[in-house]
Amino acid sequence: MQLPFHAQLINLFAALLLLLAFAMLSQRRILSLINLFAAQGAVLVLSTLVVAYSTHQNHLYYSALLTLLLKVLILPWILHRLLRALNVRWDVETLINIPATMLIGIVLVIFAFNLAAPISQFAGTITKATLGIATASILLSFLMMITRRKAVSQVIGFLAMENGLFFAATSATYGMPMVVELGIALDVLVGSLIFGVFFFHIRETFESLDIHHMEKLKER
Amino acid sequence: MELLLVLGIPVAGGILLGFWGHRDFAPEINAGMSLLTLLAAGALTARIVADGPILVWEENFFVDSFNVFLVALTAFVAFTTSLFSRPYMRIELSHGKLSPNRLRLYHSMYQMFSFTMLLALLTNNIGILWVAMEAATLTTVLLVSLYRTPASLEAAWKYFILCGVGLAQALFGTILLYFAAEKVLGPGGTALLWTHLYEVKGDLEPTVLALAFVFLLVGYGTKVGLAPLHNWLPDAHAEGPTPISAVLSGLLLNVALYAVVRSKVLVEGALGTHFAGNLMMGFGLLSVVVAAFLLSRQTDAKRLFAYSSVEHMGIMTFAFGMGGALATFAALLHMTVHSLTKSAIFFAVGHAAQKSGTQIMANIRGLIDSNPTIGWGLMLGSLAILGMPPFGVFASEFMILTVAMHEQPWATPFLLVSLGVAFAAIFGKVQPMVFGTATAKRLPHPPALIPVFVHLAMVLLLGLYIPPYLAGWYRQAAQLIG
Amino acid sequence: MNIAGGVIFQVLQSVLVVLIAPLLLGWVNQCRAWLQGKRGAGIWQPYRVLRKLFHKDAVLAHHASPLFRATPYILFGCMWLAVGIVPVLATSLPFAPAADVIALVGLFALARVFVSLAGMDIGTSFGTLGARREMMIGFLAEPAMLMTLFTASLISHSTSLATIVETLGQREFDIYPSMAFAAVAFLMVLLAENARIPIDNPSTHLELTMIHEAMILEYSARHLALIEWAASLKLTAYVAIGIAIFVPWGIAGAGDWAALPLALAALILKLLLAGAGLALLETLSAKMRIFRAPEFLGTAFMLATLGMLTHFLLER
Amino acid sequence: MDFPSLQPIEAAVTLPVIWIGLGVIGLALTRVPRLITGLVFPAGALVSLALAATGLWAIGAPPGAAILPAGLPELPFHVRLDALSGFFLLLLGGVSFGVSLFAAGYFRDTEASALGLLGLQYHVFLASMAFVVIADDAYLFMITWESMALASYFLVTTEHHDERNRKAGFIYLLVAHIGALGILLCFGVLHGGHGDYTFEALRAAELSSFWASAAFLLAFFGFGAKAGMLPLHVWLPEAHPAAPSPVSALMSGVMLKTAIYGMIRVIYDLIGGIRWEWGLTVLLLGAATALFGILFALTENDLKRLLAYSSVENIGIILIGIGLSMVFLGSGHPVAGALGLIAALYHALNHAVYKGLLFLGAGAILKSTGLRNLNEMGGLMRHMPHTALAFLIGALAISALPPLNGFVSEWLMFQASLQVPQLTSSVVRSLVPIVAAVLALCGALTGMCFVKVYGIAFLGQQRQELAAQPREASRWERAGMLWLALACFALGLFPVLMIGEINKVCLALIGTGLSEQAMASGWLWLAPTASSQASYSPIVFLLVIAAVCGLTFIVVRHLFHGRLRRADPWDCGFPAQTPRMQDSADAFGQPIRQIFAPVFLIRREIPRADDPQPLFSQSVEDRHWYALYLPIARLTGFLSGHIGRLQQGRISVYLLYSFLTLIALLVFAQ
Repeated sequence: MQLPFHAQLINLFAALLLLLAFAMLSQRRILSLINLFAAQGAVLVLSTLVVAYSTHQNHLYYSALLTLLLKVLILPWILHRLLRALNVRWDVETLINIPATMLIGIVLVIFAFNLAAPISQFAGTITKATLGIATASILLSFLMMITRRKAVSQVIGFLAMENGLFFAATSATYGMPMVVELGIALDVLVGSLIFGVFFFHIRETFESLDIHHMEKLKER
Repeated sequence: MELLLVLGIPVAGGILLGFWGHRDFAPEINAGMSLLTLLAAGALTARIVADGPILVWEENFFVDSFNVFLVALTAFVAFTTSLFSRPYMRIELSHGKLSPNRLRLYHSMYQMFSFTMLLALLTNNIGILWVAMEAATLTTVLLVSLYRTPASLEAAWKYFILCGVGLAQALFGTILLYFAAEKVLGPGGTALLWTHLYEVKGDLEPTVLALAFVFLLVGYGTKVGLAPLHNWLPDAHAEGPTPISAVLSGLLLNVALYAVVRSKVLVEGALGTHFAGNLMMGFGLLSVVVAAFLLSRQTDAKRLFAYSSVEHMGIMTFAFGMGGALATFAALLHMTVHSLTKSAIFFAVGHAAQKSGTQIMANIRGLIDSNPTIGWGLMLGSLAILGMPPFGVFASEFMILTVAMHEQPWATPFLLVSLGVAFAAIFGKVQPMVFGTATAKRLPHPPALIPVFVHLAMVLLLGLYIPPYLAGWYRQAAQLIG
Repeated sequence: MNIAGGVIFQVLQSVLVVLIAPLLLGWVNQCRAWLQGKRGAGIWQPYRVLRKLFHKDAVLAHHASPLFRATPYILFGCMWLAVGIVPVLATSLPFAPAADVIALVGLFALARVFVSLAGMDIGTSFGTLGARREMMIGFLAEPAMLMTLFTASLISHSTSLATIVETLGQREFDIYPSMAFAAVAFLMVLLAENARIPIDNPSTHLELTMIHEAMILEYSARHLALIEWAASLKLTAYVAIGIAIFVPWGIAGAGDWAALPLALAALILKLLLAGAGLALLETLSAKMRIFRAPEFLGTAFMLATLGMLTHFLLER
Repeated sequence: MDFPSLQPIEAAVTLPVIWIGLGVIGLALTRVPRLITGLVFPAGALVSLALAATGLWAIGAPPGAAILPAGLPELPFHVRLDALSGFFLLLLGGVSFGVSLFAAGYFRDTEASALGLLGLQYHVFLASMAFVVIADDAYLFMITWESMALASYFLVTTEHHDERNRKAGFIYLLVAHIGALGILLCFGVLHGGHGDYTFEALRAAELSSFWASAAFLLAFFGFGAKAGMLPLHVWLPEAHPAAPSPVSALMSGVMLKTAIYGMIRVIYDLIGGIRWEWGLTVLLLGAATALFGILFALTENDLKRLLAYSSVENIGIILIGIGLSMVFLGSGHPVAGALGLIAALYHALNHAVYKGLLFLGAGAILKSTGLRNLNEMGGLMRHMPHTALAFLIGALAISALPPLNGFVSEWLMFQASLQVPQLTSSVVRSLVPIVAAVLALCGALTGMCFVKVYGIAFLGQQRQELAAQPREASRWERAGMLWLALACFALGLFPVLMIGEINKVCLALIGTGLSEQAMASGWLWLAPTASSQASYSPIVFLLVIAAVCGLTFIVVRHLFHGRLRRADPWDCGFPAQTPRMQDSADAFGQPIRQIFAPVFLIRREIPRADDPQPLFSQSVEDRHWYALYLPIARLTGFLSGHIGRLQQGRISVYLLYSFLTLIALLVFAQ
C-alpha cells in the first residue's frame, strides 16, 4: 500500500537515525562523533516537527524546540568546549574492532525489528516501523557504550541512547505529556553538566579520560 | 496541606543549605529541616490512615497506604541519618577530608536527595516517577563522589553510568507502557497516571506490557541492586560518606523496589499470568545467592554491609514476586526493618571506622572495650540483620521462609544455604571487630548513637509486637499490591 | 510362697554360700596343683589365709583416703548381695526381685569401680596401672556378660533370674543354639572377671602381667582379707550364675523343704565339677599378653551379641 | 495445689518474666556486685524452685493455654502448659535451682563490670528456655529458641579476650542458627500457607508421606544440631569449656534437653503418624552418637571438654530411647513405645541432674585450682572433701551404677530394647539387639571414663605444685552441689514415683502408658512391664549392701581388732617415687586409643632416642573437622571465589552484564 507522504518522511528520518547510529558505532574520531551526535539530534527535531505537523499535536512543537536547544546546540557545544578545555584530540580506540562491532550491530537491528514487529501492529499511529528502529538505535548506542574505552565516548553513547528513547516517544506515542518531557530534558541537561564536571575531576585525578584507569574497585 | 509541606520543606532546605551549607550551624539546619519533613510526613500519614487515599494536583500526586508508609519511613530515616551525620561530618571536616564547600554541597544535596525520593514515592505519574529516580541518581552521584578521591570518583562514575543506562531502559519501559495505555486511555496526561492504569490494567495489551516490564525491571532493578545488575552498589556504598551509604541502603533501594512493585501490579493485571512474579523471584533468588557468597570475601566493613543490602533486597524481591497477602505483608515488613537495621548498622560502622581510622575490618578490633555503645550497636545490629530473633528482621524472614516452603519449595534450599553462608560470613567478620582487645583512638566530637539504638529498639519492637494500626496499614498495602 | 520360708531360705543360702566360697577357691587351686603334679596346700588353705590376715595389724599409707578404707567393706557387701540374689539353692527368694540380671551386672560394675578407685587412691604407679587394666577388662567383659544374660532372658521373656531359672529349669529339655554362643562367651567373661588365666594370674605379682593384684597391692590385714573373701565370693557367684542359666536343673523353689537336700547335693556336685573344669582350663591354657586381652574379650562380646542374633534368626 | 485461684500456666508465664526482671535489676546493680551474687542469684534460684513446683503440678493438671498480648498481628503469642511441658519445666527448675545457688558463690570474684551483664544474660537464658518449653505457636517458639541460643552465645563469649572462646562462640552460634533454619523450614512444611502458626494449626495439617518425612528430617536435623547429635556435635566440646561453669552446667544439663523437648514435641505431637523407619534413623544415629561421644570423652584430658563429650554420649542414649519408642509406636506397639519414651525422658532428667552436678564440680575445681587439665590435678579429695563427695556421687550416677539414678534409666532402656520380640520386621529385630549391645558398651566405657576422671583428679597425689593451696568450695557452691547430689539419690532410690509422673506425660502425649500391673506393683518395686518379667528395687538393694557392710564392720571389729599403722606406700623396691610417676589421664585413655584407633585422628610426636631433653606430645582430633566441616568451608570459598569474578571492576563488563540480561529477558518475554 502507499503510505501518506509525511509517513514516508518519518520513515526516511527513522532510517537516517539508524544510519547515524551505525555511523557513530563505526566512527573512530571523537570530534566527528560529536558532530554525528548533533546530526542525530537534528534528524530527531525534523522528525518531531513532521509528526507534530501531521498530527496537530501542538505540544510536540515545544518538545521539538527543546530537543533543538538541548541536543543540537547546547550539548554538542558543551562537549566541544570540554574537548577543547581538556584538549583531547585522540582517536577513539575500541575494545572490539570496528567490523566485529558492526556485525553485532546488524544482529541487534534484526533482533530489535523482530522484537518490535508484534508490538508495532498495535500502533494506531501513522508510523509502524519506527518503534523497531528506535529500539534498534537504543541497543546500538548501548553496544557503543560497551565497546568504547573513553569516558567521553561513553557519555555520547549515553546521550545517543537518550535520542533513541526520545524518538520512540515522539514517533510511536506522539510524545509524552509535557511535564514529563520537561523533567526528562532537565535530567539530561543536569546529567550532562555533571558529566562535564566529572571529566575534569577524572582528568585531574587519573591524568586521562581512559576508563581502564578506573578498574580498582573489585573483588580480589 | 501536608503533601505540599512534605515536598516543599526539603526543596527549601536544599536551597537554604545551598547558601549556608558550609556554616557551623548547617548540620543543625539540615537536621531541623529533616525533622520538619518528618513531622509533615507524620501528619500526612495520620490523614491517610484516617480517611483513605488522596489524589491531588490534576491527579499527578496520589497517596495511598502503600506509599505513605514508605514516605513516613523515608522521612524518619532521613531525619535520624541527619542526626547521625551532624557529628560524623564534623569529624570528617576536622580530619580534613572535606572542604567547607564540599560540606555545603553535601548538605544541600542531602535535602534535594530526600526531596527526590519523596517525589518518587508520592507521584502518581510514572513519568514523573522516572524523572525523580533519575534526579535521585544525579544527587547521589554528587554525594558519592564527595571526597573526590580516585576511589570515590571511580565509584561515582560507575554508579552514574550503570544507573543512567539502567534508567534509560526504565524510561523505554515507561514509554512502552504509555504506548500501550494510550490505546485504552487515549493520548494525553491520564495515560501515565498510575491510578488510571490500575483501573484499566485488565485491557492493556499483554505483549507490550511484557516487554515494558522487562525494560522496567532491568531499569529499576539496576537501582534496586539485583544481581547481576548490582555491580555499582558495593562501590558506591563503600566510597561515599557513611550517612549516604545509610540512606542509599535504607531508602533509595526501597524506592526503586517500590517502582518495580508498582509496575509489577500493572503487568500482572494485564497478563493475568505470573510472568512478572516469576521474573522477580528469579532475580531475587539470584541476588540472594550471589550476595551471600560474595559476603565471605569482603575486607571492607561498608562493602560487607552493602552486599548484605543486595541480599536483603533479593529477599524482598523474591517475596514480592511470590505475591499473596502473607508474602507481601512480610516483604513490606522486611522493607521497614531492613531500612531501620541497615542504617543503624551503617551508623555504628561509620563511627567505628572513624575511631580506628580505617574501614578495613581486620584493623577494627575490640570495639566493645574501646566504646561499648558502638560495639553493642554493631553487634546487635548485625545479629538483627542476620535474622536473629527477637528482632523484626526475623519476623519477616520467618513468614517469607515458611510461605516459600509452602508455595515454592524448590527455592528454599537456595535460601537456606545462602542465609547460612551469609550468617557465617557476616558474623565471622563482625565478632572479632566487636570482641577482643581494642584498637581505637579518641574522636574530636562525641559520636551520635541515639539513632542507632532508636532504630534497633524499633526493630526489636517490630519483632515482638506489631502495633495494630501499623499491621492494618501493612495489610491494606498488601491487599493493594499482593 | 510363704514369707517366713522364703526369708529362711534366703538367709540360709547367703550364709551357706558365703561360708563355702573360699572352699570353692581352695578346691580349684587344689585341683590345679594336682593337675600340675604338685601336692597342693589343701582345700582349706584359703580359710587359713583369711584367719592369718584378720589377725594382722592393718598398715595404711599416710595419705590414704576414707574411700580406701571403706572399699573392702563395700566390695564385700556387693558380693554378698550378689550371691544373695543368684538362685544357688532356691529360686524366687525374697531379695531376688530387688535386682534382676541387669542390676546384677550393675552390682559387679559397682564393685569394680570402687576397687579401681581404691587402687588409684594411694597414687602409686602400680595401683593406677592395675585400675586401668581392670577397667579395660571390665568395659568389654561387662557388656559381654549383659548380652549373655539377655540371650537367656529373651528365651524366657524375663530379666529376673528367678524366672529365667524357672522357665529354663522346669520345662522339657530342648536345644538352643543361641545358648551355645552364650555359654562360650560366659565362660570367657568368667575367666576374665575372676582374674584367672589366661587374662590374669592370681598367683603372681609380676607387674607386666598382674591386673587384680596390682590394684590391691596397698591393702593389708583385715582389708585384704575382706577383699580376698569377696573375690572368692565373686567366683562363686559367677559359677552360680552359670549353673543357674545353663544347667538349672535341681534348684529348689523357695520354701519347699523337700527339694532342699536334693538341691544341696546337686549344688555341691555342680560346684565340684565346675571347679575341676576351671582348674583344667587354667592348666591347659597359657597367660596371654595384656593387649591380647581386649581381643579375647571382644570375641566374647561378639559371641554374646551373635547369640542374641541367632536367637532371633533361628529360634522364632 | 493449695491456691486454687492460680492456674499453672499463669505461674509458668509469670516466673520467667520475674527472671528477666531479676536480670534487669542485676544490670542496674552493677555498682554493687555483692548484691548481685548475694541477692539476685539466690532469688533466681527461688524462682527456679517455684517453676519446678509448677511443672510438677502441671504434669497432673489438665493442659492450660493462654494468649499473650504481643507478637505478630494475626499471631499473638500462644502459650500452653501440658504434661510434657510440665515435665521439662520441672527439669529446668530443678536443675537451675542448684546451678543458681552455685552461681551465687561462683561469680563472687568475677570483676564487677561484667557481673551485671552476666546476670542479665544468665537469667534471660533461663527465661527463654522456660518459654521455649511452654510456647504454643511456631513464631514464639522460634523467637525464644533463638534468644536462648543468643543469650547462651553471649555467656559463652564472656571471656571474649581469649581467641579460643571467640572461635567457640562463633561455631556454636553458627551451628545453632543453621539448625534453627532447619526447624523453621520444618514449620514451613507443616503450616499450610495461610498465616496461622499456632501448634493447633500445625497439628491439623495433613501431609503427604513425602512431606511428612521431609518435616521429620528437617526437625531431626534442626533439633539434633542443638542437641549435639553426630555429626553436628562439634560446637559442644568447644562451647562448654568456654562458658563459665554454671553456664556450662545449664547448657549441658538443660539446654540440650530443650532440644530433646523440641524433638518430642514436633515429631510426636505436631507431625504425628510416626513411622518405624524414622525411629530406626533416630535409633542408629543415637547409637553412633553415644559410642562416639564416650570414646572421645575417654581420650580427652581437659575436664570440661571431657564432660561435654560425655554429654554428647548421653544425648545419644536419650536418642536411642526415643528411637526405640518411635520404632515400637511406628510398628503398632504403644505400650513398648511408652516404655521407650519413659526411658528417654527419665534419662533426660537424670542426665540433667548429674551432668549439672559434674559441671559444677568441675567449676569448683577450676575456681580453687585454676586447672582444667586432668594431667595436672590429683589428690584434690584431701583439700576439698565435700566437692569430692558430691563429684563421686555424680560420677557413680553417670556411670550407671546402682542404686543411683543413672542406672535406672539405663535399666529402662534395656527393658525397652528387650521388648523387641514383639516386632515383626526382621531388620529391626536384628538391629535393636546390636543397639542394645552398643548401649551396654557405652555404659561400661562411661564407668571407665569416670573412674579415670575421679581417680586422676581427686585421688592419688597432687601431680604438680599449685600456686595456692586449693580451697574447699564456698557455702553457696556446696549448697548447689548438695542439692543436685541429693537429687541423684532421690531419683535413684524412688524411681517409681517419678516414673508415675512421666507415665502421665506419656498418657497425655501418645495416649498410652505402662500397663496397670506395672503401675500396681507399688512404690518399692520398679517393674515396668510385669514383676515376673523384670523388677528392681534400689532401696532394698542399698539397704542390703549397707547392712552387710555395717555388719561385716562390726563383726570384724568384734572378733578381731581395729589396730592400724600408718606408713609410706610400698615403693615396689624403687625408693625414688614422685607423684609425677602416677598414671596421667592420657595414660588411662591409652588402651582405648589403641583399641579404637581408627575412630580417632591421632597426631604423635615421639622424640628420638638420643634426644637430650625428650618431649613426647600427642593430640587426638575429631575426624569430622577434616571429613565434613573443612571441605564445606573450602567449597564455600571456592564458590565465592568464582562468583567474585562477577565483580571484576571493568565498567564495560558491567554494562555488558546488563545488556545481556536485557537481551536474555527480551528473548524470554517474546
